[in-house]
Amino acid sequence: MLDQLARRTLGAIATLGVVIAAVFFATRLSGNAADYLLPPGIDMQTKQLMISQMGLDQPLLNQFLHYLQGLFTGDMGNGLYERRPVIAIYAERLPNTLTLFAYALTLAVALGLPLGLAAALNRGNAFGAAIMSLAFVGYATPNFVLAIIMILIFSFNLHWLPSSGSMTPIHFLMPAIVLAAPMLAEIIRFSRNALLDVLGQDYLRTARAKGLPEHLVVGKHALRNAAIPVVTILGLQVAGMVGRVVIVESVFATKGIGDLVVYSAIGRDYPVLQFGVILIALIVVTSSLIVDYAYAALDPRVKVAAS
Amino acid sequence: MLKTLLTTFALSTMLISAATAQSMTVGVQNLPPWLDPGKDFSNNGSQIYYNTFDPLILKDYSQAGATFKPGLATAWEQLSPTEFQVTLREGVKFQNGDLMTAEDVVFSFERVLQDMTPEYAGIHRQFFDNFASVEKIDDATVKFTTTKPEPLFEVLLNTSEASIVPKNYIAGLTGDKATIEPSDFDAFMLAPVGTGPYAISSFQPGENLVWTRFDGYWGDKAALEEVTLRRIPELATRVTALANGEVDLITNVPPDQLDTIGSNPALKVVGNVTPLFHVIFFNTRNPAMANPKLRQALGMGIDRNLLNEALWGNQAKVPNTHSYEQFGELYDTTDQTFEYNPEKAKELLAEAGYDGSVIRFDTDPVYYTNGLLAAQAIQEMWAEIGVKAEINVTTKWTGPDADMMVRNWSNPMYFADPAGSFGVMWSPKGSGSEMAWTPNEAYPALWDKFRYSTDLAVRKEAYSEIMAYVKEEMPFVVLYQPYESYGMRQDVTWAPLPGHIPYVLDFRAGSVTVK
Amino acid sequence: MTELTVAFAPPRASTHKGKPNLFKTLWSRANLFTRANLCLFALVLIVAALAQWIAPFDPDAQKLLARLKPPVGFGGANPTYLLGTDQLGRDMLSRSLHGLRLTLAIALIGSMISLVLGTTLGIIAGYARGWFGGVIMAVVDIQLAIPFTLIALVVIAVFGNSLPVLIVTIGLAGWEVYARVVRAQVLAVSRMPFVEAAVAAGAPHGRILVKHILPNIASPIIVVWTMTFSALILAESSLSFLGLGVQPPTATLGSMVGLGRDYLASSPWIALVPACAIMFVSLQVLLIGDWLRDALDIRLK
Amino acid sequence: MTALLRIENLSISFGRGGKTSRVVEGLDFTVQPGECVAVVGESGSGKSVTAFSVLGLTAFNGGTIETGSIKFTRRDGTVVDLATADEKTLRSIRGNEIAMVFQEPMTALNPVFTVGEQIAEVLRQHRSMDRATADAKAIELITRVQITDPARRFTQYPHELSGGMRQRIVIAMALACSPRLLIADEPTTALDVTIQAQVLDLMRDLAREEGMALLFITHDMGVVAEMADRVVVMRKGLKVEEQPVVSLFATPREAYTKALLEAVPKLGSMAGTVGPLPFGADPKSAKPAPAIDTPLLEVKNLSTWFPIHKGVPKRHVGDVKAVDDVSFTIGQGETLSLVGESGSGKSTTGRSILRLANPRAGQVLLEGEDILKLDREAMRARRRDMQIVFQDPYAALDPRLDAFEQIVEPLVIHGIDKGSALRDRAIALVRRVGLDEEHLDRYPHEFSGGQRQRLCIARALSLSPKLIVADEAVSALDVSIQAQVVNLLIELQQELNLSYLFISHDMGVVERISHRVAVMQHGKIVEQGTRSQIFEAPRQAYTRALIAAVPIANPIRELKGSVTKQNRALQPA
Repeated sequence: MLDQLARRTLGAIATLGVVIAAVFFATRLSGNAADYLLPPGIDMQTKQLMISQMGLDQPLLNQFLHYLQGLFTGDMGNGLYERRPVIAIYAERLPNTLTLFAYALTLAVALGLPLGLAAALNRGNAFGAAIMSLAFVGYATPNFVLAIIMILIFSFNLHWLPSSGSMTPIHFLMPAIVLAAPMLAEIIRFSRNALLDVLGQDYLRTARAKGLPEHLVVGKHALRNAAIPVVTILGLQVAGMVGRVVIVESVFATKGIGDLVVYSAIGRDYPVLQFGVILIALIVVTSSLIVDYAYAALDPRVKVAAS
Repeated sequence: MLKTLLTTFALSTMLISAATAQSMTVGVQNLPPWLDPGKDFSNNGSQIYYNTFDPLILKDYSQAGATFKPGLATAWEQLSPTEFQVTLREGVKFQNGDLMTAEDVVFSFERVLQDMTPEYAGIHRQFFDNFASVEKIDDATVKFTTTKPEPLFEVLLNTSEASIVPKNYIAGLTGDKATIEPSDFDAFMLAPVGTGPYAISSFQPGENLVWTRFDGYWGDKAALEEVTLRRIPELATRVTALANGEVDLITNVPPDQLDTIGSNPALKVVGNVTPLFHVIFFNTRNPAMANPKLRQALGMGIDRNLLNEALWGNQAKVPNTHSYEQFGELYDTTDQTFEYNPEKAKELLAEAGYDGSVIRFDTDPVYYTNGLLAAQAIQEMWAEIGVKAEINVTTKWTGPDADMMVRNWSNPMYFADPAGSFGVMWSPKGSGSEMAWTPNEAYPALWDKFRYSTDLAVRKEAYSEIMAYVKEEMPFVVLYQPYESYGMRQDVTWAPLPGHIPYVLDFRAGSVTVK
Repeated sequence: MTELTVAFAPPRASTHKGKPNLFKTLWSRANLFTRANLCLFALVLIVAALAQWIAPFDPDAQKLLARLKPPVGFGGANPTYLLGTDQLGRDMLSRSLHGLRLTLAIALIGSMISLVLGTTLGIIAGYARGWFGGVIMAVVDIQLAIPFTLIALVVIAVFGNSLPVLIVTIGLAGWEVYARVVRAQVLAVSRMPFVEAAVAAGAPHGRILVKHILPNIASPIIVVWTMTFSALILAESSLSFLGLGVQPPTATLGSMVGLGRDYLASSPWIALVPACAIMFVSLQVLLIGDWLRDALDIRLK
Repeated sequence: MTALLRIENLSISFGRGGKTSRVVEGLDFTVQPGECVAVVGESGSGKSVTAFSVLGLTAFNGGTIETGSIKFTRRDGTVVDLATADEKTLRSIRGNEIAMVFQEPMTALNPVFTVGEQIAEVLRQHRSMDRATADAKAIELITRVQITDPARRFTQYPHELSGGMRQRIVIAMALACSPRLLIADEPTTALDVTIQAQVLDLMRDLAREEGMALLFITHDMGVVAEMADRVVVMRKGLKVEEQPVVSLFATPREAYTKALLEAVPKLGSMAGTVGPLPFGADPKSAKPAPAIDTPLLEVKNLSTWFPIHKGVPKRHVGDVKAVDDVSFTIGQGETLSLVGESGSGKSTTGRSILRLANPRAGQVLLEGEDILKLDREAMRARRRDMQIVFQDPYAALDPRLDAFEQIVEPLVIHGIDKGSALRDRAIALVRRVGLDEEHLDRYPHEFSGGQRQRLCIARALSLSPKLIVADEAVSALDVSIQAQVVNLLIELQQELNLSYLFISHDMGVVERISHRVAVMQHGKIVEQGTRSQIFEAPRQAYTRALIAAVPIANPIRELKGSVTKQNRALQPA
């Protein structure tokens, strides 16, 4: 099993390697930075000078080697737009995004599991149906619509919550809810189905035949088993969350990396974009590795599937 | 339980509410990624510089016309058509405590005139092309020399690009503390220091900026102890932050949202017609757009008044020609360069032999307020005269592309003279001409006559001639001067001043009060 | 089999003889709610298909002086415009109908692209295995590590922003889900004795794939399809939010919401009408998917 | 004496709304303290449902007790009706006074908790022990069910234990609170025959030591004979008859019971016959295998290894020698049985011969031609001569194809027959395996297990093969169905001169169907010979153990169970 985890880890590193190369060439394919990040109407001469100052007139291979060299020396260059070290830019923003992820993940798990459980145990009645409807609505709403509507309700009309920024934990509440919504829906659906699966298993019959009270049968024997498949989807959820965080951070004006990455992509700020994508890939790959390890820890039977 | 929760929320909301009599928080649509007045003429940057930097010559910004006032220079004198001498104010301190000297003034201009970075070189070409040298006469006197006669010394020394920066501070930022290196300029962009009433005490590029009152300011002390700018790009969020008391003032409120804010008794909207034109311009070098008659037809096909009525609630200003009120004597209201005449447009189209082929209209999705809407409306209007247009929304600056046909753009007033708006774009070396328009051989001479003549009447006449030529050539169409609105709490008294270039957030003494 | 198993899971088999009619079987396993939902969805499809005949106005025709009219029933409404007008005075109802049609078309074609691509690659990875299968699964991992938004940005940047590019981009968004599910299913099915029996009878690979494996993995594919379908509708709206959606004035539900979101506080119908349509349609598809999964009794990993 | 358990007029139904079906109907029987009552019946007889109702778990299974009572005398002498008792009372009885051992030890234990925890849990629940005491007692119980190294086993998870050990753990769990009644629901069906013998042995001894009553649910008459004092025979929810075990076997009253007993393969009943013999046939009618000079199939030194990879990157560190240097021959019209326990390599041998697994060495000569050397096309053509029938008739048929398509698929693949000729051939085939023409249009789910296996046989027959590999082909079937299918196979062989490689762990069936027998252990053939050589004079201890472990369907043997005890030493615990 250790072998398989090690192989998974190597695979993850290989994935990162491919991402590192792919992001470099894909960004260069996507257009010239100078066409996007210089102010409209800048004169041609200045533009040419800027291009050469940004090093974009170098042969692609030289740029790539320089970029690789930077990766190993930890010097990812300066942002073309902000003109300061990319690392510094991300250092300012990463904590906010990670905090947001942590809140959203906690929220989704802390609410999703009990709700999924309740939905499974109330299968077929109105309460169960209400939970599932909630889950489906959370899943079907475009998240920027949800975000703006929440802002209008809780900040604009009710004045309960701050609309934007990342100053205090309370500022993270709405972004975390929006970020968590589809994930919450997924966890509710998944944990419900997992639990329903588990509830039909022989070992629960055994547990009942032992005379265990229902709270132990469900709370101990069923939940632990149902948690295992739920854990496996968390990894994918982190990937989805990274995709959504872009929109959430933009709407709530959270100083995070999602917002930054998208604007750097739109503005073709290569160094920022490159490092951002690598960082995101690192987050996704690491989280799916963590999930694999957690899976191995939770399920004594597991042999981590080599994919 | 719920009650406790609500109390917590309410409490937190109160905590984040920034408005006290001495401080203010502003929600802006965008913040610049770096700050250096000598490099920058962007809309984002324009918001910032005036509070932190001073030019040599100030002016009375409360009126549109030009009434110059002493700034870092207490007096100035045109020695000859090509020489200009200023007397420096004594005892002026930079926000880092350094005393401003003649060396600082010389350096501030030299970094531009000597093209120390590509951007300085750009400013050099667009603003100070005529400047040959700047020299220190004595500790209190600096002399400027130009190649050709310069009628615009005061105007140019009043620009934000001509702000004075501390030489020693910049030199000491990186590397050798005594010499100027390119990295010093990079470092300065993140920790800028000027002589203005507000020091920038915190700056996170593109995200937020904090101004703290500079107690050593030479003039009237700043109106507020502290001003925080926060970037809130999403409109609904920005409006909500205002309504929710998280910020006291917001920028970039589109006309359609005025009611939302205005109907809230705690809030109000203030705005002005800003010295900036939304334009569309044609790539005259693209064979499809080469016929001036086609361009004239397209210009005549746009019902600018209808755009103003529908999209701007009639608050924008539809000018006859490329001219701003701020030009003073040179303000022209008589030339009718642009007009709506669909019948004539159809005739012209026929004459031009337009074959119904598709014209691609490039537009940025968000950069210009109502830009995308206007593009779609123009598309419809052109359909009325029989022109088929297709909208291409792109964040790429397609201006110089060979296959570009039509694109929206803005022509801001960088300084209060036709040379500072029309000139920057459409002079023989202007960026618009460079990209998309090849004027005839007579044009440079005509331009020079306008630009360097010291006789106002000659300049005025020359400008009229230029506009007549533009009407014939139609390389661009001015749509309107947008009405720029700001939302704020009732207890904030602030308004954009007509003497400023667009977007300036002027929080100096007398410009703002917070109850 | 002991009777216990029988008691736990009474055979679902229909008792009628002959070829089981899949639709009939499924319909019989649908409750009233699901049946109503299916009918409604059919109605949505019909309405969308007939958009150009049903819509009262040209969806792109502007009336600049009749902008931002609220839907009928609200103050200031113009009865000509049932659902009001948008920021350029275009009829919301007509735009929504056309938007619905285009949105469904994009999601449909996009999901077909990801279905075909993902299923093909999943089958190759699951059936042929070997290094090529490994490469496919590695690409899946890579795709998972880069958010879709960024992939979309690059694709649209390189190939320009047009409807076909948009559809292909959207199609790229879901293929990896199919690839994963299909591979797992193919691995499971190809180990089933009935496949071995076919091998033992001398069946060539093509026959085994077409006759035995494909029909047996069809159900999970359909269920994944319903799941990605609504995800694609949402993806399209996200792209519109970022300004990467269809080019105006063409309307999709997503672009209507994306461009109308600034009006949520002042003229909420502009964004809410299409937003509700998105929610409604994706909800319907999700519910249909959930029902199909139960009815076809599929466990998806 | 008051009965420990008295079931009266018990009816249980399943299903909801209009579609309820009675699974148990008006059942009466009693269990006296210390007595072992066996409930016997085939699939669908309602015996397991009855067992669950005694634990008060009917509702959890989705059933409803319609009528009747289940009176249980508790330790304190009070009598509770388990059919109507409240959940709290039931919970205090479950695992405490009535415990249960389940059929499937693989799934009866929770995979994510250690076995020790799962035993200790019962003690904590019913005996209010603290954690340390409960753990100590649990280790004691593990020792009690004769598992070596109990302290280590205590910390292991179910998947780390063998099936037999898991079942012992379940028994330990059931014994934890010294219940008065132990219900065992097919506790050994899923186990290898040798393990089955040990587990039965253990249960009987423990019941005797504890003075526990046993309610034993089974379909296996051999097990009944070994375990029961009294037998209740059930069929389709109804009690067919009830008798003490000895008189039931001697004088069954009902025809159903008689048929059931007759279908049970009785080890040793074939002594003196020469060839395979259908169930119920006259022993004299058995025919010896036709003598043929050249064998149909010759397997020479066949080895199939599965590589074990370890490390990063994967290194080949060894092999599982599933089939290791195996040689045998099968003549035309002959049945060679391959016997052994799970994991001995029997199935892999069969699959290797058909090239469903890839042998690494050896030869498989079919009529003298080494099929392992054939290229893809030649192999495809050669497959006509060899077919396979699998164990699980549910998985062996494609659920998406109707019977006709399943049966004719081999014909279509090889381009034999088209159109109506295909149909005619299919009709002939289904008729031959005892089904009707109308069955052709049905889908697998519309067939019973036995019918499906007939379909599989029809499919295998469609190409008129010379050899059929029957891989545990009757193991999953009810005993009466099993007998029918075995009879069909024997008939077909005699009629079509087929050869069988009959893979099975069931010595009773093997004795009936084989001409010759090969015994496999750890991938090797340890002994082979004619049926009588193997069954009447086995040379290897392993073979003897296999034979001895088979429960004898004869209750009047002296010292019940003593036969099996000697075999324990052969198996690692």
